[in-house]
Amino acid sequence: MSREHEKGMSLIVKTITRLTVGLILLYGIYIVSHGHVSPGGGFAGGVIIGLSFVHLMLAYGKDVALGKLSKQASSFFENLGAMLFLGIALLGFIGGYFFLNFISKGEPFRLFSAGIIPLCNVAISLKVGAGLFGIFVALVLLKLKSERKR
Amino acid sequence: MNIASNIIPLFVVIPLAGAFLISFFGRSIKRLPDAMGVSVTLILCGLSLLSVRLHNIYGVLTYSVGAWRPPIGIGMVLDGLTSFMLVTVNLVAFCITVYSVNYMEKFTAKWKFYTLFLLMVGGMNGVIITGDMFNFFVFLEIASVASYALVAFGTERHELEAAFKYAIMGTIGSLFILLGIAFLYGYTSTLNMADMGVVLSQKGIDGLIIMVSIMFLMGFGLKAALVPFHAWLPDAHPSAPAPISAMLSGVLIKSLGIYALCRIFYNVIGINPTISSILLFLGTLSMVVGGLLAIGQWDFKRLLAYSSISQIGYIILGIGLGTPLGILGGLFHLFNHSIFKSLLFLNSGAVEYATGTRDLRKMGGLAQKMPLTGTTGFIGSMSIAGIPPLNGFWSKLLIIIAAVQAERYIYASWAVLVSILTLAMYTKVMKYAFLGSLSEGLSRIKEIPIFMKLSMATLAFMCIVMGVLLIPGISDFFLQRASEVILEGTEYAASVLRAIR
Amino acid sequence: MIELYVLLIFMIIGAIIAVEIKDLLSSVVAVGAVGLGLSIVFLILKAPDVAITQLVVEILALIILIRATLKVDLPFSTSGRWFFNTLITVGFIVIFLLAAVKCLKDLPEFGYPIMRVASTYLKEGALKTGATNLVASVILDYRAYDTLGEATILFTAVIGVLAVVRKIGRKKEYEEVEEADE
Amino acid sequence: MMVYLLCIILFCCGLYCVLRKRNIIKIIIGVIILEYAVNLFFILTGYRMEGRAPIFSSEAEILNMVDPLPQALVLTAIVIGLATTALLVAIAIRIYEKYGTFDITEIRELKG
Repeated sequence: MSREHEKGMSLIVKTITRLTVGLILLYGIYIVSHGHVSPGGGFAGGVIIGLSFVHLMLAYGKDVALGKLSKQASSFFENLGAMLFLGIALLGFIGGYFFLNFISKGEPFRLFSAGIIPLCNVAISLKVGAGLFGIFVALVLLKLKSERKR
Repeated sequence: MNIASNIIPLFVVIPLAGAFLISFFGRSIKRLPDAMGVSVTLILCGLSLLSVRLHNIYGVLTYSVGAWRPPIGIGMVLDGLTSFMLVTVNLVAFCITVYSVNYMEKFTAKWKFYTLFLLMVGGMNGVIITGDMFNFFVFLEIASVASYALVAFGTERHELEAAFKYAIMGTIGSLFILLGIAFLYGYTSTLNMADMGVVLSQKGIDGLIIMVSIMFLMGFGLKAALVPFHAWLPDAHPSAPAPISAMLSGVLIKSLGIYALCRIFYNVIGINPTISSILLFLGTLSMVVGGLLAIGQWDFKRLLAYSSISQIGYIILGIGLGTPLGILGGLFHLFNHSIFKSLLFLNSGAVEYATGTRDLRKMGGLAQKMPLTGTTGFIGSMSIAGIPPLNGFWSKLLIIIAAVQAERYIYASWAVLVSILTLAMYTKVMKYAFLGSLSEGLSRIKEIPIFMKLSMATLAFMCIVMGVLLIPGISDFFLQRASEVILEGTEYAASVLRAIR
Repeated sequence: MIELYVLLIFMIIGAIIAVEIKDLLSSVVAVGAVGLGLSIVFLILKAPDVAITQLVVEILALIILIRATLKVDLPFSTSGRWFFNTLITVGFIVIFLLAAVKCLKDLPEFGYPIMRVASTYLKEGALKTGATNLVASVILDYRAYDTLGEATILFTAVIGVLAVVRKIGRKKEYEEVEEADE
Repeated sequence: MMVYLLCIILFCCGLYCVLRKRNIIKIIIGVIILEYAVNLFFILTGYRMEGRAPIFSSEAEILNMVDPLPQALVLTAIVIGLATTALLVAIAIRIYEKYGTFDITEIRELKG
């Protein structure tokens, strides 16, 4: 591919992405936080958050997106999400069982209502979003390097 | 649900926590991956020996995750077969981790290797302890995905192509298993193995269950490299790093393939004559085909891979007989095979580490320069060939006697023939690799580092000592318990439900 | 339920196109169409969680696939041995289909599941776990152990891709490999 | 019964593509179709005639709900499919980089 790819796609795409990337990220966070009340949840929300960064990278090229979320930061968040989720599971041990839902359940339909479920949702979305962005970055960097080598 | 059963979830939590910690600190602290890997597998090894003792004291232990009774939530079960498999897996995993401390110096990104290795061990432990069908599939998939990436760890041309072929066949196998689980869920509408066994015994066996059994046979046959589905094993082994091919054929195809076949066909669906005759036929077929193909190989690891297929055939023949002696022989051979086959693979890795080649024709007289590798290789080859004092002899003897008792004379004669073939195969390996004159290019090779020697010595010592497991005093603590679980068949459901209450 | 049948037939046609078409990029797009049809079928079958996840995951899978196939020649060499392979695959698939036709009758009638375990989720799900979205309560409370395995698989895949993608796999005789290639 | 059969036909399309095609990307596409078919089969076993989505709404009291268990399993199976596909694509790109082709007949230097 030509040099031009570094700077991302055409102007029209860039202006549209500048408008929509924030909305996509917000929508992903909404899906994650309301996972136990409305459809969606840790996985769908996490993938949407990951997709917003992928969207940014496709439109603006590699270096802008990596400026926002670098490779080290994405692997840090992924590990953090994984350990958070395992930590929540281990906290259940206090109450006697592995994945016990030990926090108070609160009354339904409220945001902070379902014990460990929202916390697990947040941990999973961190992990899924950062992990998938890490995969995409790894595949893109590999492709660019192979072009330059040939 | 007494305090002792809290040990069961540790088998999955510790490797996963270790893997996450290694990938978190892996890059910064240089020696952490090795230390973490060895310590985690050591703890797991100790826990598995403890689980054998706990099972002897308390009988069948169950653990319900998240305080939900198993048919509702996910249950974990620790019975004779589980503790037997846990000891096999974690013992061999510990020796292989000690070995790979030195061997992996030749590879870059060591922390990624240890993360994937601990995830594979965690996946296998998860498969062994779980009592829930879908959870069984999820942990089977963890162990498989980790092993696909580990086979391609060297990123050379052949390794990538072999890893791709293994990944495609593994994914097809897993999807057949998932479709089988979907059929079973539609039919019994429950996922807990014990509960499913109860529903299946009430509903009886009809067309759907036969089809599900065939699909499971294909899926788990592919994971266990039985003959019609063995195509990936001979390519995956030569290209995988030595500790991984030792792990793959020593433990992975047993816990994902054979343990799964035993658990589902004996305990959940209940064995019927058609399934057991298919198993016997496939076992003998893989025994013979594996042996015949192995004789002609000149690549050390490819020969070991084909001989793995034929030894898996022995185990399936033993377990497929269904008689008490046959099952005892099959399980004992499973335990022995995972010890001496991983020893032989580590041996081939040591030879490759020192001489850089795997081709038997280029080697010669290594025993003079590498005494320990020579002796451990000799012990491993003799025990797989079935020379009396070593452990391989006893288990093969049991299988052949059981086959004769069950009036399966054709299968028994094939078993004897293939064991002679194996003896010839391994004398060829010994002659070309270790004995004979030292070829000129290899004069300056030196012995392998300390950790590799340590792990091979322990495995060789176990090869010699494990014959003792058959003595009646010791066997009913360990082997007898495991074969009782398979013998009792669908009473598994009753014993698990009794343990839950 | 006529729209369910229409969509299923649309998906099968899309799958056949995806398999048979020569150009790689258009077969990736055909798979995208099958995935979209699947997401709509999930909506019809009253599974909104799964529809969202399927749609979003499919977008990401397509992006990754398109990145892999962007400028690729398709050297399509036909050699004799493949006729024998076709015979086996077609024969196996025909046997599989016939067995499926015979055996699917034993499944409970479509639309009337025997909800042996699921009825307790419906009855006491909201009370015991507090979440009104029962699927979320099943995922993260009743069967949270599955989701732990699930998160681990994604973690394994990320580390696996990073391991497969690195430039230098084996060190060449003690030369130091600098950090970037790890 | 007919719906299950259509789903199994979709499964066979994917199986045909995986076993028959020689291009690596086509094989990966076959695996993706296989995963779609198995996920679809899971949700089909859980559907209930005139059932409602398993989410309580504060206004109306919903009586007959669809079976939530297969939906939870399919959420896991979808992300497993994504993980496997990502790994397969990564290996495919590396193979393309090394061999310069996606056709497995040229790649097949290995016996076995």
